Amino acid sequence: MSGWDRQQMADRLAREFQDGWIVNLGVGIPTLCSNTDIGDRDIIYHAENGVIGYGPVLPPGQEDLHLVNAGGQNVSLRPGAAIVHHADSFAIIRSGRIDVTVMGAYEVAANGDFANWRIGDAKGGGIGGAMDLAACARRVFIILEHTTRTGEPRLLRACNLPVTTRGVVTLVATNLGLFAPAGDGFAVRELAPGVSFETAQTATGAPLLPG
Amino acid sequence: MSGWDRQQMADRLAREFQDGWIVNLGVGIPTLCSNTDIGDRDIIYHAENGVIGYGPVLPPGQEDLHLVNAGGQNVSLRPGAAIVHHADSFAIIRSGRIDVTVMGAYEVAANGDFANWRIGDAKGGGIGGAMDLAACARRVFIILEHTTRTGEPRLLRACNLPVTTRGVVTLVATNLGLFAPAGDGFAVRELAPGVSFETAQTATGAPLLPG
Amino acid sequence: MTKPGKAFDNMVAAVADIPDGAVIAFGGFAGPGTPYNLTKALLAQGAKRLTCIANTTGGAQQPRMPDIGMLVENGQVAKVICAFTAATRPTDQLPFTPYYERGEVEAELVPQGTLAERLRAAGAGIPAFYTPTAVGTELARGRETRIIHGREYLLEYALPCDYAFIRAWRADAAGNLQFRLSQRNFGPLMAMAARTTIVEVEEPILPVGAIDPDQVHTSGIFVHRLVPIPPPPEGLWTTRRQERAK
Amino acid sequence: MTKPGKAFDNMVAAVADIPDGAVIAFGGFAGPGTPYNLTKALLAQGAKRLTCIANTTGGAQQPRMPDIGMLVENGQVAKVICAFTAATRPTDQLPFTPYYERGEVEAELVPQGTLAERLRAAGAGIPAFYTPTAVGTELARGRETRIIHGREYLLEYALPCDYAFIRAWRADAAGNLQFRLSQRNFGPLMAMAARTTIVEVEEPILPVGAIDPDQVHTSGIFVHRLVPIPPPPEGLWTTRRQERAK
Repeated sequence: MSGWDRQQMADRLAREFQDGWIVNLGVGIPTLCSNTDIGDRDIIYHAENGVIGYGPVLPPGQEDLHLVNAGGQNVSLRPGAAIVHHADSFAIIRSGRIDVTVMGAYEVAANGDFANWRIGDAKGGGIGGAMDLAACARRVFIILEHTTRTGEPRLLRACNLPVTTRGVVTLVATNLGLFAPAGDGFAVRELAPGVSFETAQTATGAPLLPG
Repeated sequence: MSGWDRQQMADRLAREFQDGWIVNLGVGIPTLCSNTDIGDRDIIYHAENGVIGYGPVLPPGQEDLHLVNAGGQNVSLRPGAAIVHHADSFAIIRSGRIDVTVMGAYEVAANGDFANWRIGDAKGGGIGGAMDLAACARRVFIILEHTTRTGEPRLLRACNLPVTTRGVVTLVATNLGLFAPAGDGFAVRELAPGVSFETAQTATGAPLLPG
Repeated sequence: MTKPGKAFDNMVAAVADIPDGAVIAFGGFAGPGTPYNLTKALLAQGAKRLTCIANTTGGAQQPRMPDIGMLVENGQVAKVICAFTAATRPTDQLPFTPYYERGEVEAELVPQGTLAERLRAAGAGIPAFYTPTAVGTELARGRETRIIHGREYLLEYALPCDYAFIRAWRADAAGNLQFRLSQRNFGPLMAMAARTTIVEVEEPILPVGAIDPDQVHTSGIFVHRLVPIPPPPEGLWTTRRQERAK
Repeated sequence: MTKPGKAFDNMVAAVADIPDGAVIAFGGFAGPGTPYNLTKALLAQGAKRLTCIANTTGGAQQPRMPDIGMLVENGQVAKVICAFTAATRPTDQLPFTPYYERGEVEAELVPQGTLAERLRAAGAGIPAFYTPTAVGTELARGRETRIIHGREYLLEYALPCDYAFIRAWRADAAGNLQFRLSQRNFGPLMAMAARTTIVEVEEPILPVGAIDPDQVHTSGIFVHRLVPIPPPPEGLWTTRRQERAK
């Protein structure tokens, strides 16, 4: 199947970041956004662990072992970076200063709900900073593979798994394209090269609306 | 009248500070405690404005104009000093880490109440950090002149002015001596040189109990 | 950078857009950290019906420096929120006090630690919290308290503001700040609590990245406008005491 | 000084008195700031029925480093309070998870920002606060919420602990700490929240006063025991990744 690879999904979402935004990148595919060339836009990447103003992941041998992003990757710092502790980092988050948080998810619903902290039959979960970010950031973007390994859709009418936060997702990048939750379905903002509307609709658990 | 002068009152209270204590000194006579020679005791002086580990007031010309204690005096720093902002400074206070707070007051009562933020007929007041300190420090010591300028007692059965905090004062230094609130009266811990029990009793608005 | 940065040429420009009715926090504690120059510019700018948040309204000592008391005298203030609305010595009087007693200005008296924590809460997305301070006093009369683990606490609300006026030692062009010694006091908290933070800076503005990331006291995320303080006599220098010496 | 200082010779001595039932916070986020050496000493020391507070129970990646998961495997843990009690990828499994699923260990799952703020509150004498995080989710079910200015918030309580195990870059003998880069994470907060803070330090302990007071990240007021980390192989160095390279 054609479509976008992981870095291309990240690149496509990163194109949406506006000049001057403060952007939080979650574990997994979202962290790839900081590798994207953002041209002359001023973007500040913020990580939950108090790193303000980081840049691309560094190659082996060039890492500073005291410095990781939210995904545990050894990143670089951009000029003007600052370090704060976890409470100050989440002060930035809860006070609404994050322009967009980009996260992975298990499921996204057409009403903007998403689920990324607990799989159905597990006793525990992995929340991390996702609930703080999703409840307080100005925008929530999600990056995820369009379907599960067994081909089940992840873009749904309603989440089956316990939600992380309700009604907050405004943009979703998958390997098949860029979609916006629109209440009863997902508006198709863009399809990845080689992906037809019908292919995307078949892989989606909610109506797709021509964008 | 004989008795202690302001520095002697401060010196006498400073003798009570135990090795290892963290001590907060309020505006006025209490700030004189940091001028007292404390020998080989490790005492950390903490000021509300986030100065941890200050020392004596510096003479004119030697001040650092960026550094003041709670009374606005230009003090010195001792080795091992640290600076924090106001919220962290009051975190130290509210979390019970101040071993003793030494304050001035208008009135102290035999039951441990004290008043130092509003005079009777004023519309406003000056609370500063006194309520935070008095509610949260492990001990509250008071330094004040034994009587008002017109000779009225300041050590009373009950406060006439609005209280700052109830039932917290355990030791009071005045120009006449050292006294401990004891419920119905004040226990005399020590009288200043040349001060008789009768003189002190006459100047006090509650029974004095021989120490 | 070709983009507009955070640096402003002068105090007048930095406060020009402040509207009537704005809520402004003023940093400083007994001199260090006090934004004398921004306050002076606001006196000239003339915005009215302001709510002013600070440790004190100022003016207990001479010579006067630009302070909230002067804004009151200038008819610019509707309300103050402070830890001191009267002097601590009965023999002193704050310039603010007679205006308050005549009912021309409102005042909310807040314990200093509660004031700091309410500002921090506003900057941390915490709408309310409980504190042991002021329980059982006149300030708690009629207010909501709660017993937690056997002790009584008072409910306090966050204190957000439209603007913070603060003073820092050094800044880089990205707005990262360093304070020197007790200059720090309320500065970082007011920067967190404000929608727009305006900083008068003692040293020339440094290039982006000149401050070690581990030694930034306030991140540029919280800082919007930087104004270098001109040398005396145009700019007002470190403290009242130094001014007095002139 | 002739008095006993805060410096301890070795990790074993620094954790020797930890009793059964202690509540211990463990610093660290994805490597930096993780007190591997103190945790290793606690594994040998053997205290039981511990409550362990941390971002995660650890062990999602190989090679294993000393972590809370190992304390669980060693039968030392009654309860964990963490932002991760399961791995984020369904295909991974934390060593902790089967113990939890069999009911041998309790767990309290807390959003990461709430965890940080609850620790900070404990260290700041704030017994409880409101937060927007987790409102409307399974974690808020049956819990107290409150509408403030039209938005719903969840009541959260302070999280005090008996001990904090943290890791710092530098310390002076008075206990003033500096962290390097993202090593800071939970360290300052856990030091505030704990009655006894134990720090493994990467650089040799500095003389009192060697750290600029403006550049202290955690005041010695919050720090009780300092232990220099010995060089490898006895001491464990900076991160899992460096360890892997050996």
